[in-house]
Amino acid sequence: MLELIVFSLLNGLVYGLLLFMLSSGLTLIFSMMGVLNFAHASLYMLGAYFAYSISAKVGFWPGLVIAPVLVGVVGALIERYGLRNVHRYGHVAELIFTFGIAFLIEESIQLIWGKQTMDYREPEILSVPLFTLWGTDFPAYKAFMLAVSIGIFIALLLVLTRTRVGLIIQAAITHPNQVAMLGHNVPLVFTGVFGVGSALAGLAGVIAGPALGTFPGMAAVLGSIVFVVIVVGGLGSLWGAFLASLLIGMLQTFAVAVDYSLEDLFAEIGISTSKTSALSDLYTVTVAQIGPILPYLLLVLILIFRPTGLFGKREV
Amino acid sequence: MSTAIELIDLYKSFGSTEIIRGVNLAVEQGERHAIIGPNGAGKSTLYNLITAKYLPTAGRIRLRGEDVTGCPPYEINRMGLARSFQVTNIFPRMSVFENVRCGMLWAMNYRYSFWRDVDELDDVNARSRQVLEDIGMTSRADVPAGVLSYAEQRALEIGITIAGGADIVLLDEPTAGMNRSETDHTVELVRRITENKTLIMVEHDMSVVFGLADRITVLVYGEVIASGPPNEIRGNPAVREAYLGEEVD
Amino acid sequence: MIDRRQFTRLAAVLAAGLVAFPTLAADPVRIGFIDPLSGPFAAVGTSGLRQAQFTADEINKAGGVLGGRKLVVVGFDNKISPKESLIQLKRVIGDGIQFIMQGNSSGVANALIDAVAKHNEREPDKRVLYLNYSAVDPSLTNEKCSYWHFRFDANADMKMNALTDVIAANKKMKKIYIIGQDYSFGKAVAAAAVRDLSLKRPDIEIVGNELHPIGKVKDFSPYIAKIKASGAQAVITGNWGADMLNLSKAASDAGLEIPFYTYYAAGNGITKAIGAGGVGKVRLVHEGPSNPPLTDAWRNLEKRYEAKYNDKENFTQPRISNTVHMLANAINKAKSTDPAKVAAALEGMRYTTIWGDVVTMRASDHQLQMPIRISVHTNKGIEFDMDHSGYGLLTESEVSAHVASTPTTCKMKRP
Amino acid sequence: MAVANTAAPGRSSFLRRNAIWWAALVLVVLLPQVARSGTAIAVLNQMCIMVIFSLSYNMLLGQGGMLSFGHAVYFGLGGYFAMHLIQLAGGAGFFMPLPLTPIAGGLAGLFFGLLFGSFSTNRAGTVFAMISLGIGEMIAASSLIFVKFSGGEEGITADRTDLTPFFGHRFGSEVEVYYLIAGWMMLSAWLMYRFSRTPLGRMANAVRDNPERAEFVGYSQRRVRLLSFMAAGFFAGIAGGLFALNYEIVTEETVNLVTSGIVLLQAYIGGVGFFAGPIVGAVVYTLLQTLLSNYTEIWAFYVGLIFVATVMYAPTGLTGIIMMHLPIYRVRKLRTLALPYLKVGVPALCCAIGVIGMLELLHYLSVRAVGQSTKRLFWMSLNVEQPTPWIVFGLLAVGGFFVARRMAPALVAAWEAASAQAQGRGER
Repeated sequence: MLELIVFSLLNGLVYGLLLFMLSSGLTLIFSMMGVLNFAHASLYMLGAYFAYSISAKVGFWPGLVIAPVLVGVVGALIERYGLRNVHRYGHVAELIFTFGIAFLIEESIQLIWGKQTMDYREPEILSVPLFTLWGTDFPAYKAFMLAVSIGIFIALLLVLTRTRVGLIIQAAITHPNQVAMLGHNVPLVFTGVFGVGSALAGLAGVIAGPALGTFPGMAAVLGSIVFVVIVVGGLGSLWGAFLASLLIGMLQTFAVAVDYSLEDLFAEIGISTSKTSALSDLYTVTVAQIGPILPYLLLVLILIFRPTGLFGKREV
Repeated sequence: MSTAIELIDLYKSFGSTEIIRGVNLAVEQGERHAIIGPNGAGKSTLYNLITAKYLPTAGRIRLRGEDVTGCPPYEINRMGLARSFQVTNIFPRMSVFENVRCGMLWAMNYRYSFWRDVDELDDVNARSRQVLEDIGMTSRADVPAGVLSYAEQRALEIGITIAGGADIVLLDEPTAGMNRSETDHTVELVRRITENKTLIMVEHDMSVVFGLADRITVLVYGEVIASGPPNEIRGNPAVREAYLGEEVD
Repeated sequence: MIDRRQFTRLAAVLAAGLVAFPTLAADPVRIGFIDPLSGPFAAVGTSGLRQAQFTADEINKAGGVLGGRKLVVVGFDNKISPKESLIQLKRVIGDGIQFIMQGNSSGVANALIDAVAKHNEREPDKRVLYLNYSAVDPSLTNEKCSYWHFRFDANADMKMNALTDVIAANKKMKKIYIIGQDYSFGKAVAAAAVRDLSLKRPDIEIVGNELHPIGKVKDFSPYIAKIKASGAQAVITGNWGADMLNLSKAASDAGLEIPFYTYYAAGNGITKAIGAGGVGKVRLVHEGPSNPPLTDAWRNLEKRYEAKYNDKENFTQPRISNTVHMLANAINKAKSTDPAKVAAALEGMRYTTIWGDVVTMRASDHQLQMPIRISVHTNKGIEFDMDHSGYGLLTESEVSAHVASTPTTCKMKRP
Repeated sequence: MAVANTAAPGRSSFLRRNAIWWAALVLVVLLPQVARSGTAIAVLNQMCIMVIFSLSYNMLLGQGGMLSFGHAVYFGLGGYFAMHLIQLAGGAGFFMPLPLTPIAGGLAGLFFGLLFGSFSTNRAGTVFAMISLGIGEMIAASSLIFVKFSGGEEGITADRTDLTPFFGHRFGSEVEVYYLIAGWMMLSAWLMYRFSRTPLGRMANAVRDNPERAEFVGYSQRRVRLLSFMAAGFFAGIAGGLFALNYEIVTEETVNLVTSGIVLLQAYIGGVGFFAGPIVGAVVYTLLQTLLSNYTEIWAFYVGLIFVATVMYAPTGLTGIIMMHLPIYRVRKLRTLALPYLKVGVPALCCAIGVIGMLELLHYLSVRAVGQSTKRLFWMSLNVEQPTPWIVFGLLAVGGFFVARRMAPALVAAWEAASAQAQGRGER
């Protein structure tokens, strides 16, 4: 039992921190520009594909650096030449635009790389077990993912609290309408934030590609979850995004381990249930089975009972 | 005469800043009442409190004797109170005619009807044409409201406000940003359409105020410093002081 | 709305577009290959399509069917979805194609068998024949059986019977974990495993019986942790495609080195992912021999196929060869491409496979009666490796067609 | 027909409006006589279902200002319920003609519209979009888990011919089903058009334009949105019911995000500002999907390009572009635009051919089998390993782009001149 808990914790942490790498960029972009970037997860996918192509030519490590930069450039271009033009039609049009971009990126990837899963692998040096606990190995690559995510988290924290740009961004988050009055080049800041957010997503893709697979549907797998994270955490709150990422990561990992259903609960307290009823699915499905619904259920509940999210100050 | 609107000990703060500080005010039915005051006196806030856009921090609001504090705007409206906006607030993608028509659908009892064709609602359409006539926009009926000139949009704004036939009308700076002739035109319009109705308006232009109002309330720093007929206000020293020697004429 | 003129113009464009549909061209005999060509199972689907096309080409080189007509296999992407499969089926029928081939996902097969039966009844002059090369849900040749459906692979019960024989022979085996995809096939495998084990070895405890969403789980580590925690000594799984690939990846990452009894743990990258960790541990039940190749004909075919795809591909599904060959034979025997006549010709047909097995299409349920083999993942004694990895499958035991056969409950409605 | 949103009241006469509906009806009746192949009928069926679905979507986006990423929920749940009804009636044999079954779908859509709308329509805009996405994902995931209701991965199926015959029809053939679907399409489209002309429909526009103002004329914005949302759910459910009886299968994909995305795509490409926009969008999308996909594997990429171009350069959609020319057409000045259009159109076409050529070659590089190097494109065999096709397509693309850009100002000028005339005439 203990080993199950420890390994579920570790797996949840890896997954949760990966989510944070995505959601941090998304929440920064949303709080500053009011743009809910539907294409964020697509940029994550793009990162994995770029890294795959680069790693096939020059190896994993250069890809780790080059691919996020490329994705950042793509993101900045999208902001500069796309989003900015659509801005005058309002936030809904922006959202529709980013939806279109997401669609287009997915199709472009299939056009260029085909529809199959790419054989993008971790480097040899990391494809060994790091340590063995109760007979189960913990792969070095997962530890590497953890290290990169934590590194990014710390770097982000330092940039936001210790640098001038960080202070501008913080000001922009709390008072989105007043940054312009501070006399900064707002469009440039926007493009920069969008680019950096995209690069973070790209980096997440680079390190997730070998672990979660590099295939055209990889954006769809995480896309909606990332939205859940930023809403549950509270829009505009990086800490909220961080904690919500971990929460969702743990939730999904631990759910798999729990084989209990409502029926078992009823049995504990002495209520017997009928297997034949049309509604019997409701109480016979196990927690492990409903794992995929949990984040969305959480989202809906949060929106009903606490519209500001767990840590947000602004109502969504 | 009975009271149309009564404000009792009204307070409103935004954060720690108190904007309205204990306002008591009663407006009689059929009265044309103007609220004036220097910039930052809280006129707009008070206006928005009466029309339920903001919720008061403390105090009560009564509409014809009935407590309406905390009611949503649409309920206030259904009780016969209509308001205009300082910043033009129309339905830009709909035609002028549609704008006016939307202003009266509820009042004419069509509510959420989803089976009647609006083009076949003869009473509504006749009345819409009448309102357009009243605000002098018959020729612009089919134009999308978003492309109207500023003055036209202001007029339309008033048209929407009065379309429902509410007998308490609140106007927020109806002549803001207009030149002399446009202002005169608007004053005439307001006078005409508020015949036999209660009017409460917030206005900067003193000529408009003194030309229209039966009673004037002067608001300074969130408090009422004077309230009375134009003559009385004109002579009130406290008012003169508040306006820092500005000529009140 | 748009005005009248625009309506007429629109109508003209519409009509022109619709009339311009390609109508039936009689010359080649076309086979609509409805399988996932995109998404998580694209690798399996496209490799199946290549093998079918390759086989058709071989037949064409030898003179085609009906004295010179060519066989053409046309791919239709169903994205592994039953709904999309039916849409593609409509396209296939609309294009005048008379034969469809499908294999991946019994969920799709359940939809197709039903839709084909309905269609053939409603439009008897446009009938189609459904050749199932790999969807092994037993119900397809039992309670859901159809005259218009032929299965060219051993069903899940037949395969599980063979697998559990091997498991039962290991007296030390006490705890088994079953994991599968959450749809009809995964459920059928689990049910068969539970049933067979309780008959053959009631002392074996099933410590886990788990279904996971099909094609959606990318990281199986949580499941592996659970298997590990359950103390299982072996795993039975029917997973295939990406789900098998990711499961074996996670297992090898976590160092889970217990035996896996599988249906499809080879090829399309899976063999490579299992690698050294699975040597002598991963076993799989299948129809054809991988190593040793048994006949020179089979050896040559493998070599030609691998050469064509630069050693990146293996002929992983020999049953596809049987399917296309038996169809060709049936067309020749019926002297027609009329699905009703071809179906009649297929019933009871005997065929000797390229690797020398003699198989029979049982008329009562249209289930091919065939020998089954259990092979082990290894790097010793391998003539043909898979995924260019040095590892491959070595046949360990063989169950004859007669022994592998299971009775059927099929009560077939015949036209 | 007049533009739904800015239509002049009482101007277009009752008779003329109906004339268009009659014309549409005749067209719908005659189409299967013109296009007889099985594929054509299948395409028409799909098209009609999508028309209803897109129109219902536009009740949200175009008319109510609610951007939904989860409209397929009501489509799919409608499908499930209708399918259960068909199963039930087929099994139990009670009186239930097939043409009535979509109503079950509609009611299901209505009910779930009420259920989910009750908390998701409090706000419009981005918030609404996000909640709709969450609900969409939740229902899609649930439909794989609650197998008793949804059949899981395999979905649920039924035989539509098991039901009570409807005036002797069992709906075995595709053409019979076409007339059933087309009939529902005409009815639904007409009802939705009517809806847009009712007080509630008008107020939905008003709330979209200015929710605050709507509150101050007596309407609760939440209530208006909720009612529109339910109506949209109802018609989406009808479309779902028709889907169920057409394909005789309903699966998770009918409720999932992809379907929700497609309907957004269709409505937007067609033009959300017009009642007819989603109709045009559904027709164009279905044609692209079914015809274009015969010629190219990357058809969805082209759809994506068209969509993004629409968002960026023509937010009024295809219908908007057509409507832009209507006033000019009325003053018979369309001819003055022909030459400028030609001057821009020909180089633009060259550019498009160049771009398409390069994309197709690029795609071919990734999917070709070993040893293959010739791609059939534009009735030519091209060798991707030779530089020539790449250079030619590249030149076409770049050259066409620059020539088109040089010619564009002349077109804009001509267009402005013509529309100025049209306006002058309009004001007189």
